[in-house]
Amino acid sequence: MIDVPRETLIQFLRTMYLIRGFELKMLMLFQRRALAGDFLGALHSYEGQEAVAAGVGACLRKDDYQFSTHRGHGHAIAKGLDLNKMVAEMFGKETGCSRGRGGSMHLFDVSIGQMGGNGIVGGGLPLALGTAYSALYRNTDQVTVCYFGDGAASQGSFHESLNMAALNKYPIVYVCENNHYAATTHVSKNCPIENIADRAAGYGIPGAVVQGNDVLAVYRAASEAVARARAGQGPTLLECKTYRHRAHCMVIPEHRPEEEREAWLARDPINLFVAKLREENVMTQDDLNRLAAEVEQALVDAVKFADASPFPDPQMLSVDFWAN
Amino acid sequence: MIDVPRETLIQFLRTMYLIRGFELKMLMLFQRRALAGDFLGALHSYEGQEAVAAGVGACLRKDDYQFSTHRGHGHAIAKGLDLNKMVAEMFGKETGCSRGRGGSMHLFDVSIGQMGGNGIVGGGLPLALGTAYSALYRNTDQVTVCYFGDGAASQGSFHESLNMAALNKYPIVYVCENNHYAATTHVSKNCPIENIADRAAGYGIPGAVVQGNDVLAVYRAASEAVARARAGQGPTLLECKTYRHRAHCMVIPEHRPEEEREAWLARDPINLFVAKLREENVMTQDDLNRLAAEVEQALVDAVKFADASPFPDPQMLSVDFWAN
Amino acid sequence: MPQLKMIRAMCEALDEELRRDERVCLFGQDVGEFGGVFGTSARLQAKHGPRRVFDTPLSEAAILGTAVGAAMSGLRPVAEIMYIDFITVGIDPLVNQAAKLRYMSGGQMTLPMVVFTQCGAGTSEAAQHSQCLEAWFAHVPGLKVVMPATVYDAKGLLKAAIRDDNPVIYIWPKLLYDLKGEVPEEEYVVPLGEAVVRRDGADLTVVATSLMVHRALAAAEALSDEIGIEVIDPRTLVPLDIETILASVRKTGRLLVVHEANTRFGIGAEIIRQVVERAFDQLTCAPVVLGGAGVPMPFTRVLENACMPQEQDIIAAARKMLKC
Amino acid sequence: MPQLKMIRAMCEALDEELRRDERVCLFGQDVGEFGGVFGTSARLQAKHGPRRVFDTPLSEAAILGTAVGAAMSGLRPVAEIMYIDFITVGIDPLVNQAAKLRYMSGGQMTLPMVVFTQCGAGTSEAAQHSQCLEAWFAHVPGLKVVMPATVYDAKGLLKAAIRDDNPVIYIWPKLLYDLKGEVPEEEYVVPLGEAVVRRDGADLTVVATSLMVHRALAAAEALSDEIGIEVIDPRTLVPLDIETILASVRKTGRLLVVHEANTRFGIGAEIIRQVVERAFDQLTCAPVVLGGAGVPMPFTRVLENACMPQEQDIIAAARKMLKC
Ligand SMILES: Cc1ncc(C[n+]2csc(CCOP(=O)(O)OP(=O)(O)O)c2C)c(N)n1
Ligand SMILES: Cc1ncc(C[n+]2csc(CCOP(=O)(O)OP(=O)(O)O)c2C)c(N)n1
Ligand SMILES: [Mg+2]
Ligand SMILES: [Mg+2]
Repeated sequence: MIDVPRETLIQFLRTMYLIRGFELKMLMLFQRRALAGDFLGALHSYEGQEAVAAGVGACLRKDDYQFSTHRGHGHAIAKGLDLNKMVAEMFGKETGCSRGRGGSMHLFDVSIGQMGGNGIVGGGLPLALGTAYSALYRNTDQVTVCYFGDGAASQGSFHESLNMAALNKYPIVYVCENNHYAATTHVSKNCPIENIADRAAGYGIPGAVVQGNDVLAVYRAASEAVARARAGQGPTLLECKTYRHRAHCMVIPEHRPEEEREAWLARDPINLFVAKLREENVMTQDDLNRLAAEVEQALVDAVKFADASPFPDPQMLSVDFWAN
Repeated sequence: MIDVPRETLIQFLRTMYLIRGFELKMLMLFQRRALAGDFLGALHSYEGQEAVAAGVGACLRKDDYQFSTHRGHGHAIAKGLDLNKMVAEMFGKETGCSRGRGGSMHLFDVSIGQMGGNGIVGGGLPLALGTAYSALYRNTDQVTVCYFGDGAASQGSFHESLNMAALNKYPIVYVCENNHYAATTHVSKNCPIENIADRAAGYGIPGAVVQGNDVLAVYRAASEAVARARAGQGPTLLECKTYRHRAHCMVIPEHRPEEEREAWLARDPINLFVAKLREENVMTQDDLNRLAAEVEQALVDAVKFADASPFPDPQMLSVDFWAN
Repeated sequence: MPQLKMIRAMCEALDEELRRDERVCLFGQDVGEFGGVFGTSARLQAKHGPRRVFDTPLSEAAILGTAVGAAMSGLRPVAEIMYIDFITVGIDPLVNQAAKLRYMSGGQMTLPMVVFTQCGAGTSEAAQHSQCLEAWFAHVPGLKVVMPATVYDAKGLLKAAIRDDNPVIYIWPKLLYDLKGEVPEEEYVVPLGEAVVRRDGADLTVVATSLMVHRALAAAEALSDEIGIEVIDPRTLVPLDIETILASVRKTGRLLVVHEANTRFGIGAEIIRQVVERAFDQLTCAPVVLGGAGVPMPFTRVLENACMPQEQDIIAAARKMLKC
Repeated sequence: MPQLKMIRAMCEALDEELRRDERVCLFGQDVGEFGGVFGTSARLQAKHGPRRVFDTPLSEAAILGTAVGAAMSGLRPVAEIMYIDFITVGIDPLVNQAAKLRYMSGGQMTLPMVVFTQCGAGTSEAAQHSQCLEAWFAHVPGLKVVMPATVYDAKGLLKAAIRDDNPVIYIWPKLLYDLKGEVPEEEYVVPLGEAVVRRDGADLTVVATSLMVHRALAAAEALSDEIGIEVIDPRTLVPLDIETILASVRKTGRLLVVHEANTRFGIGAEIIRQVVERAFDQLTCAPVVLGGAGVPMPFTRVLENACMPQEQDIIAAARKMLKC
């Protein structure tokens, strides 16, 4: 703990608070709207996995690239996506980061390297090769982070991508968020070995299992992987063991064993980190309350902004569709 | 050597002779026909890899399934495909094993478990899951052998297939023929690690590197893998290191380093095995000559049969296209 | 007759066919334990056992490959692809293998397999979860393409698809997930290749598929005092019952085809091609296709609606056609 | 003007664009060291260095993914897919990502990338090496589709495709690999979206694509004493220059579309749809599509020929149309 600057520690917590607050607000709002027949698509909650995005995000520069997934709200927040634009996108507004065309699964902000979520599981993996190649090509030291789930590790694109990245020493950090389920399917039905990270050996690259609910552990592992990538030493595979608190998405009922859920809830990444911060006297209860209030205010403002924003004009349906 | 029955040893040699003789005849005939403008498609020679098919084929029952590749003449011969039907197929005749519809890359004979070659590199890998599942389903102890190349090991289908086979303990023997090239591309550009077999660990299944030009080594490794599969212990990945003697296919020029080719030609699988047979007095020079003559006669007969056979009737183009 | 939801009707079809034919099996992501994310396989694993109904990893190519190989070796698999959009990561076993294997093998095998999937927009799930790709599969020789629009057909066509000896892609409309309809207690099948006239009319033939059948019927109803609209649902695109369509067009002299997919290069164009080729002189005005707007499906509701043909669009198109 | 083979003309286009624009790069299987299995990138790696022209593993999804990611981050990649048939193992990055990314991101990015591939039968390579899949890509909103037929166009369209800011699939006809044609010394491009009238005629409009342009011209020549055939080559399917086609049909009153792909659900149907929609009253007889036979391409020459439209088929179709 001691070796990480206080501001960074606070940044971790702030990011985690934001993600948690965001998810809770969206869940509430979406449920309410769904009841009202104003359906806003799928909603994949990142609750429970906050430490991963917070830890990885803190290692990245603004000009680093990031490929996210269907469960990508946390990734976007950690990369610094403007909250107003983000909530507006969730609401399908013209002021959204993807102008209401993308929605929850397609949060883009190219100006901060947020290269989108993906509706295709494993769909971002091949694309990450391209930004990594491009960074080498342009002789920058930009790093590409590619998030994917335990389920996605069964996709052919996982193999093709890690293989090509290893061959070309591409500056990529592969972050597998093993939350133990792909939709309703336990990881043991997707992966016959204990650790997905062990597959790194098949490509001759480093792989590491990380305690994904411990933001400091994530931060340390990611820092090292990002440093390797930036130094031209090639890709790394990090497997962050974690758990989502909610069901797969808003419309799918919960199905996981109660004891399992409880065990993981007891290891809530925010609670764990707050306890540590208090223990080591990094923040007082007052500090914590202030931070929570600040975050809450930002979220309230963002929802207000989004609510007040207009929907796209249907006349504009095909405008700007082709470049040029 | 001692532990393998003499008939099996002779079977190895007979198969290898047949394959070699087949390839040489086809090359000659195709070159002649190509010159005559009567182009017969691609021709991927198996010359140099004979020990793999001979060794694996000898472990299989007639009712075992086999998925082959674009370079599959050797696999088909080793599985017992009728030579007449095979040559007729190469010539596009109605009497061919695929009635002239398939050609060199699509040699089928379902009655002996020869489930076809494949024009899609890695295309057979997912299909092998199905016959394996089906064998378990029908509660037979049929094994599925799936051949593929060093290049194919970069395909997503490799990963998806081995992963699913491992999860379900499917009775599959994966035979990777590492002939060190994918078309003109050296294996080092396809695979960042020394041995493709090492990827077996990523699926929790056994993997082994095999001297692919030593028919006895192949036979031993394949026997063990087939026995495991038959006993319900799941899949195995065998990587047979070998070399093709010819260029990738008839229309692509040779491009490999001369010293490399010479080193491998010095390890010709037939020469190696013949030397051993002579050394251990399994066969006399007379025996060898007789076998060679017998094989040559079979090939001559097959070419005659194929030449005398009719082409399909164009009126039949769409007949039998749909089942029912 | 009992009223069932579309998903229940399909679940019954699967259940009955599993019961009827020992060779039928069913697999895909989340279809086993959970019973399918849409509930189309609810309790089927419990009833028929995990040998016949099971979960797969997140590996579309392996799922479809398993189906192909199983069909090659005596089973009659039904493989679920959760959204038709996801078939892009595993399309090879279907279009390059299943569709071609019978022909390439000279008719040696039948491929009785069903790809069970759904399509369409209207749920704000954006561009990668809303596609209608039937045109791709209809263009590939060797595949049958089924698109039910009613609850009755959803059940009857699924049973027919499972009993067919050719590869079939069965695509149901996700927006009708909840639609209720009457389903007889006694067993029935709806044969592939028979269109149905859903409503009689003398002035205009509207051929509509899938979800659009309902919008066409609503438009016809709304216009009933003004225009006599005959609504035809082809139910299967391959085989296509062009005779029923021709008979109607010969009567009305006018043809409007409505589908959700992009108008351009869609299946409506083919229906028009066949109709003009055979009934050119009976047409009183130019036949028209009303399809999707031809942009990636936007997330936000207002644009999504603008992208899909609505009842009002059909009404407008019909009125316009009656003016000439 | 110098005479070049089609493959040389394309190689020159690639060379010139690599020289002209530092952001252009080129990769795929065997394109680097070897110069492409068809020689379309001969010596380009030596000239432009392995950073810009390089070999990839046998991983189509990773190849196309690299192109997408590179285009997302400032490069202008050209990715080779050796045969269009092979795109089935890696189609997702093109159709679900590249085609949609600009729209889904609210217009934040341009995707200047070219998929460079070839199509068609006539070389006895059977069902998995002979397909024409342009209809698939033309149906996907967001992709441009280019099909050159002449040496001049092969060069000029490739340059235009590389300079376009949208994802383009460029498909050349493999049977014309060796075709010679005149190519100006000075630089030129052939803009996307402009059809060309290859021959004037007053009686019948024949729209032909790719290889079929040549057969249509031969048929027109053979019939020149009998029927005045106007031959139009659309050159690009998206964008489609329907105006040039309409102008011709308004003059001749008759339309025959000839393409190599399966007639059913092919691109000819769409051309007919657009023509009847806009020029119904100017048509003197039913427009017709002459396309492939709609079976998987057979291996043997006699069936392969029967499967593809031949000059004689065009002549017969033209004569038949002139009778009404
Ligand atoms: C190619 C593809 N197949 C299936 C789906 C449906 N689907 C969406 S999310 C999901 C589970 C993904 O699991 P994982 O990769 O572990 O990510 P998590 O949801 O746990 O974050 C599935 C099956 C999809 N979107 N894309
Ligand atoms: C999916 C796909 N990509 C590319 C090709 C073109 N191709 C045919 S064989 C081949 C090389 C295959 O190498 P390997 O797997 O090592 O088999 P080998 O030819 O050495 O037996 C390539 C690139 C193909 N047929 N299919
Ligand atoms: Mg997961
Ligand atoms: Mg090889």
